[in-house]
Order: sequence, then C-alpha cells, then structure tokens
Amino acid sequence: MTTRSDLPGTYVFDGPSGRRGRPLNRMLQSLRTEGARADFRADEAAYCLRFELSAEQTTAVLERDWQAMLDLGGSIFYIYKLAMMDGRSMQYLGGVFTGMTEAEFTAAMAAGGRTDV
Amino acid sequence: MTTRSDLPGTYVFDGPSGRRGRPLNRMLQSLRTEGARADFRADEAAYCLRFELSAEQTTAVLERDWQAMLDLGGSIFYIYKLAMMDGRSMQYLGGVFTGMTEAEFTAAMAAGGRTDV
Amino acid sequence: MSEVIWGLGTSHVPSIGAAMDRDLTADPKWSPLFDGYAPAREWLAERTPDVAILVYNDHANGVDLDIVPTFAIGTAEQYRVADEGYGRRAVPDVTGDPDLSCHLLEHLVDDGFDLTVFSELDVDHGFTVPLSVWTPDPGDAWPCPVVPIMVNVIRYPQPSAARCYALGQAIGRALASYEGARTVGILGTGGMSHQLAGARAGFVNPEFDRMFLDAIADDPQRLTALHRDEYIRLAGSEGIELIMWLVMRGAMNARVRTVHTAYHVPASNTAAGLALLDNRSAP
Amino acid sequence: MSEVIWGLGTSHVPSIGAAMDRDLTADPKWSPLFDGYAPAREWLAERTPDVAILVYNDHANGVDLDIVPTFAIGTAEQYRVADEGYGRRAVPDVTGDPDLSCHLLEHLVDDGFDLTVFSELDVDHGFTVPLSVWTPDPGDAWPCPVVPIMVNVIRYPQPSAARCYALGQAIGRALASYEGARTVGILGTGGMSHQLAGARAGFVNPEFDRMFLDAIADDPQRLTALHRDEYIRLAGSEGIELIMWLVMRGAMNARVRTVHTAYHVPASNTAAGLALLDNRSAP
Ligand SMILES: [Fe+3]
Ligand SMILES: [Fe+3]
Repeated sequence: MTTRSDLPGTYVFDGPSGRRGRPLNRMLQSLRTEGARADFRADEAAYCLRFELSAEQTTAVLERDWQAMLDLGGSIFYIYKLAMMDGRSMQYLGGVFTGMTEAEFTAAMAAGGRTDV
Repeated sequence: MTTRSDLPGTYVFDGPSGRRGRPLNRMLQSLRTEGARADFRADEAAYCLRFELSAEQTTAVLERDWQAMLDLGGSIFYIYKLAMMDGRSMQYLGGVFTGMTEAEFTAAMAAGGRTDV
Repeated sequence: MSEVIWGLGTSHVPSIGAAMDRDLTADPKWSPLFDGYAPAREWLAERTPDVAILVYNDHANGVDLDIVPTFAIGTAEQYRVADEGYGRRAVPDVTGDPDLSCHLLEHLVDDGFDLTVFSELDVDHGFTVPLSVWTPDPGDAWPCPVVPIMVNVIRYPQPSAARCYALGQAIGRALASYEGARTVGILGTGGMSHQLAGARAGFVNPEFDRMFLDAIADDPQRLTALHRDEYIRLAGSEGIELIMWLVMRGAMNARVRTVHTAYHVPASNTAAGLALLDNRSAP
Repeated sequence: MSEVIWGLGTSHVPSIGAAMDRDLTADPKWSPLFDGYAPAREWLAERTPDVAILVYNDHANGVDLDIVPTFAIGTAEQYRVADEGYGRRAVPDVTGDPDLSCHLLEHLVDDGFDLTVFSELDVDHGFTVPLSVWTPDPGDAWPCPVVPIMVNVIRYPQPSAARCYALGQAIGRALASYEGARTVGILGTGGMSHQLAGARAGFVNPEFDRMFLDAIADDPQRLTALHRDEYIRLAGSEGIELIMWLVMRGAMNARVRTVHTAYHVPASNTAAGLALLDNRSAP
C-alpha cells in the first residue's frame, strides 16, 4: 500500500496500491474456503502462480513476510485471512509491524493502546 | 417485469420485477459460455432446477413462451441470450410481443418503426 | 410515515462477536466492555422497532474486491451470514425488508445519491457484531427486519464525513414518506480509533474518541467538518470507519438525547465505543 | 489542465457493430446509417485526443446481475472485450488510463458523487460499438486510452437526467485540474428512441429524437427537465439510455458548436442517432 508522506507509519489503500496489490489480494481473498486453503497448503508457490502474483509478492507470501505484503499492495483485511490460516492473531501482526513480540503488543493494547504514535 | 399502469405495453424492471425474475435472469445470464449452453441443451429442465426457477418460469423457458418470461420477471437483455442461442433475432421477439410475424415486425421497423404506439 | 426512534453507534470489532460466541463475556478481559453495554441493551430491549437500518462496511467477505461502491443498499429478503474463512458465526441470518429498501432506493436516487443496489448480499462481522451488541441472545431470529446500507471506508477516497451525514439526512426524509413501518431504529457502526497496519499499528486516541462520543449527539457538524485525511490521522487508518456513525446521526433530529455511552480499550487492537441516542425525547 | 475538445453522442446498438464486423456497411440496408456517420468520422480522425471518457451501460455482460451501480468508473489498465454469448467482437481490447481514473474518482467523490469503482471490467457492445462508430478501422489498438463511466439505465430507478448532467459538469471541473493530458474526447452513448419488450416493442419517436439531437447542443436544460418516466414514455423503456448523452454534454462548455448530426431508422429495433459537438469553437 502507499505510505502517505504526511502520515508516517500509515498505509492508505488507494488506486496505485489497489492495482499493485490486486493479484496478492485476490489470492488472499480466495482463502475463505476450505477447498482453497487445502490447495494453497498443498503447493503454496503453485497457488500463487495461479493468481499471477509477482515474484516479490510470492516470496513475501512463502516467507510470511507480513511487512513486505503490505509494501507490495496487500490490504490488511486480506493479509489477515492468511494470518488466520496460520493461527496468527491480529496482535501478532501488530507486533510484527511495530517491532514487538505478540505479548508486548498485547500488553500495549491492554494498557490502553498506543496513544503516543 | 412490472407493467406500469400509466404506460400500457411497457415493462419497467424495478425492485419487485428484479426479485421475482432473479432465478430466471441468473439462469439466462449464465448462458454466455458454451459450457453452460451445452449443459442447458443436455437437460433444460434440470438446468432450470439448478438455478431454482419457479415452476412457471421453468415452463416458460421449456416452451419458449417469451411473453411469459417477461411477465415472470425476465429482463429482455437476459431473455435475448436464450433467443440468440435458439437462433432467434430481436425482430422475432418483437413480433412475438406485438402479435406479428418476424417479417411483419421487420417490415414495420424498416418503414420507420412503430411511431403510433 | 415512519419515525426513527433511536440511533445506535457501535464498534463492530470481530472479537466482540467472538467473545460472545465463545461465552467469554464474563471473563475479566471482556467484562468491562460488556458491562458498559448493559444499560443500552436494557433500554433497547423495550424499544424494538418495526424495522432497522444498519450502516456498515464489508471487509472483503461479501463483495468481490474488484468492486467498491461508495454507498450501496441491499434489497434482498434475506441476507446470509458470511463465512469469513472459518465457518460462519452461529447467529441467525438476517431478514430484510425489500419494500423499505426499494422505497429508500427510489427516494435516495431522486435526492441525488448514487447508490449501488445489491439484490443479494452476504453480511460479515461488520453487520452481525452490531446486531449482537444490540441483541445478545437473538434466538432463532433478530428482533426485526434489517436493511443494510454499505459505505466504502477501506478504499481511498472514502466518502466525506459531510456526505455521509447528508446521506443520513436523505434517509430521514425518505422515511418521513414511508407508510410500511411506524418505528425505525438506525445503527451506525465501526470504530472507534484504531489502526491495524504499519508502524502506527495499535494506535488509539482516547481524546478523539471521547470528543466523538459527545459530538455525535450534540455537535455532529464538528465531525462532518473533518476531512478524510484528518480522520485517518486522528482516528487511524481503520478508525475512519467512524464516518458511518454520521449516516445514522443524519437520519435523526437536530436535537437528540443521549441515553448511554460506553468506551473501552481494547477490543482486539481497537478502541470500542457505543452511543445510544433517543430521537423522541430531546429537551 | 485538460480540455474537452469534442463530445460525441451516439447509439450503441449491437447490430451496428455486427454490420461492421461482417462487412455489411455498403449493403443498402445499412449504407444510409454509415453514410450518415462519414462526416463525423472524418472530422474526428483529425482530432484524436490524448484520452477519451466513454459513458455507457453494461447489458448483463460485464457485471453480475445482483449488483447495479447508479454510477461507476473503471480504474483498470486494460478492459477486455466481453464475450456476450457467441464470441467476442474482433476488435481490440481497450487500454485504460488509471491515472486519469483515479484523478476523476477522487474529485468526483469529493464533489458528492457516490461512484462505484471497478478495478477490473469487461466491456460489452455498449462500449465497443461507440468506439467503432468513432473509429471504424482501429487496427491493433483504439486511437487513445479510454476511461469508462458506467450508468444504470436498465434497473428502475435510473438516475435523473439532471443528475447525469451534474455528473458531467463535475467531470468537467475535475478535468480542469488534471495535468496528465491536454486534450480529452467524451462520448455519451445509447438510444435513440426504442423499446424492445412488451406490446409497445418497436416503438420509435422521431419527433422526440429530432428534438433531442437539437437540444443536446443548444438547450440541454430542456432535456434535464424530463423525469425518468417521461423518458420511458417519450423514448421507450430502452430509449431512456439517452440520459447518458447528458453526462457527456455536462462536461462541455455552456455553448458548443454542432459539427454533425445523423439520424436513421432502423438499426435493428432502434432509432439510431449521432451528434458530434465541438467544444472549442462556439460562436
Ligand atoms: Fe470494520
Ligand atoms: Fe443499450
């Protein structure tokens, strides 16, 4: 997605992001059905190929590089579907994006959220 | 479709028509692909059943009762897909709707259209 | 004519629904949130409307990602609860009200709102969680038919807060000429401040949220004046969902009475809030 | 800033495209129609814009029938020609202009138009026939990139003619601040009077059509004053497509010069018309 220069650390899912991320997001959206998840698990790279992901997007998916998925146009609502499949929580992802462990991030939320960013 | 009382002989594809006609129109829209057309030809009644057409809609389709398809919520743009499949022209349908043969209807159009209705 | 009797603004965080579905509402982690809902739920239980309008957004579940309507309306008789990936929530499907949908559609289009029509639609947590906040134990059916109004809050550019409020005002006008119901409840959903992605993930802005909970009742113009970029800055990239509360507010009278508000951090990665507004007893 | 250099209103009857695709344009049945197009095509061939905007409707080919946007815009890099049932037309796919699409989208949403975004879209005869009317022999590619604007003209309630005109005016304002092109052509498509179904099938109203061809240039307010029910009554249940010409007209100057008009009955079951308007040389 696009990081707006006037708002550091914030992705805005706009036209260019949507175009860049389209194959990735289509693939991720497809994971809503168990059949698709089974296909994906059987051969993740082949599944990415079927949705015409770019090489960078495929690598990001295979390596579960969540930050790279964002940078390559992924929308968090689609990315989360893969995280759910892996048994990862939104707190885990929050930790990844902010350089914290899941426990640290969860604790920060429990303490009232990150009010200083 | 709904015939508006203030405009006799004219169908308006509105909410109630759309709801009533939905299974019929879905079935008709599906006929865009050759695979679907082959399935349909193989067993028209079964194909209609798969799209959950009402009994009246199924009968209208099987009997090519074009007027009944309109009355049961069919939109002309979907109905025409079935007509095309049967090798029927829009002039043929115009004749059916107006009690003319295809040749008569075509002649009426060639003479400048029906300006008196 | 129909009358809006109440408006309910509420978060629609999936984990709120999950906590209810898994019977965790008495858990110390969750009980402060649900305790905050209690007075609103009691008040609402005695004021079931003939029909409700629920303003929400889809999260890549009910609508294909290639199609993003700014505003949409459902016209179906029934809305299925979406399977978002791991089975659908064990809550009832939603009964619609096609007659009201078509009335709203025609009036809103004539009023210059360019709605997209969904003849069929699966609804995700953005829709079912607010229903659960309103009605924790629906049994076999939600308390009344519900018409969905969908707003794009995910893809930039989202509609302006002022346009959302104007849509609500047009809904109010359309209801005034509707004969098919007497009483209407309206729900605006989403928020409060939160951001899921990026270095600012976990962002919460309690000052903004408190201001919003006051202003939604008494000074909505303060909220409609904010540009989408200000919502993203002040409430987070997902907190901009709060513009949907303004559709609800626009459908109500200029003066309303706040029945109850609640605010809690966190629900999952989000600040959760609730505002229940009475449309019939302003001072 | 970009400037609209011309506007082209034209029917989009599928049989016009079929006649071209099957080399029947010199056939006595078809030659009067295509002879009428000739002066417009010559004028246009010397004035290829940097980009075009094409206002059209889909006919149950590119969009699922459960989803009906009042107004939509495509933001794709490429639009595939749809297979409407018997193979796609042998004409080039359409190159889009995502940069202009996003510019228009942002400005139109901020201007209070509630567009639906299509990130991907197949275009049917409603789109390709007007391109063929403009450019009979495109070779491998149409003369310039084209941005689709889609209007609901099939499902009641269609947007009002006045709203269509207002959308065009907003497009004009958005183009005035666009730096990515110098010259823009805009096409409004559909019509003229026709009705495909019911006892009134075959209806044609040449008086109305002649009035429309004059007024679209010189008195568009006469056309925006008509209610959708009047369009259906005067132009037929499918003739209401003519409201799409008003989007085109709204994007142009208050005064325009008519380069050429053409009118012929029939093309299939339809009255076919064309109006080519010069936006740069009003008296
Ligand atoms: Fe949400
Ligand atoms: Fe058409």
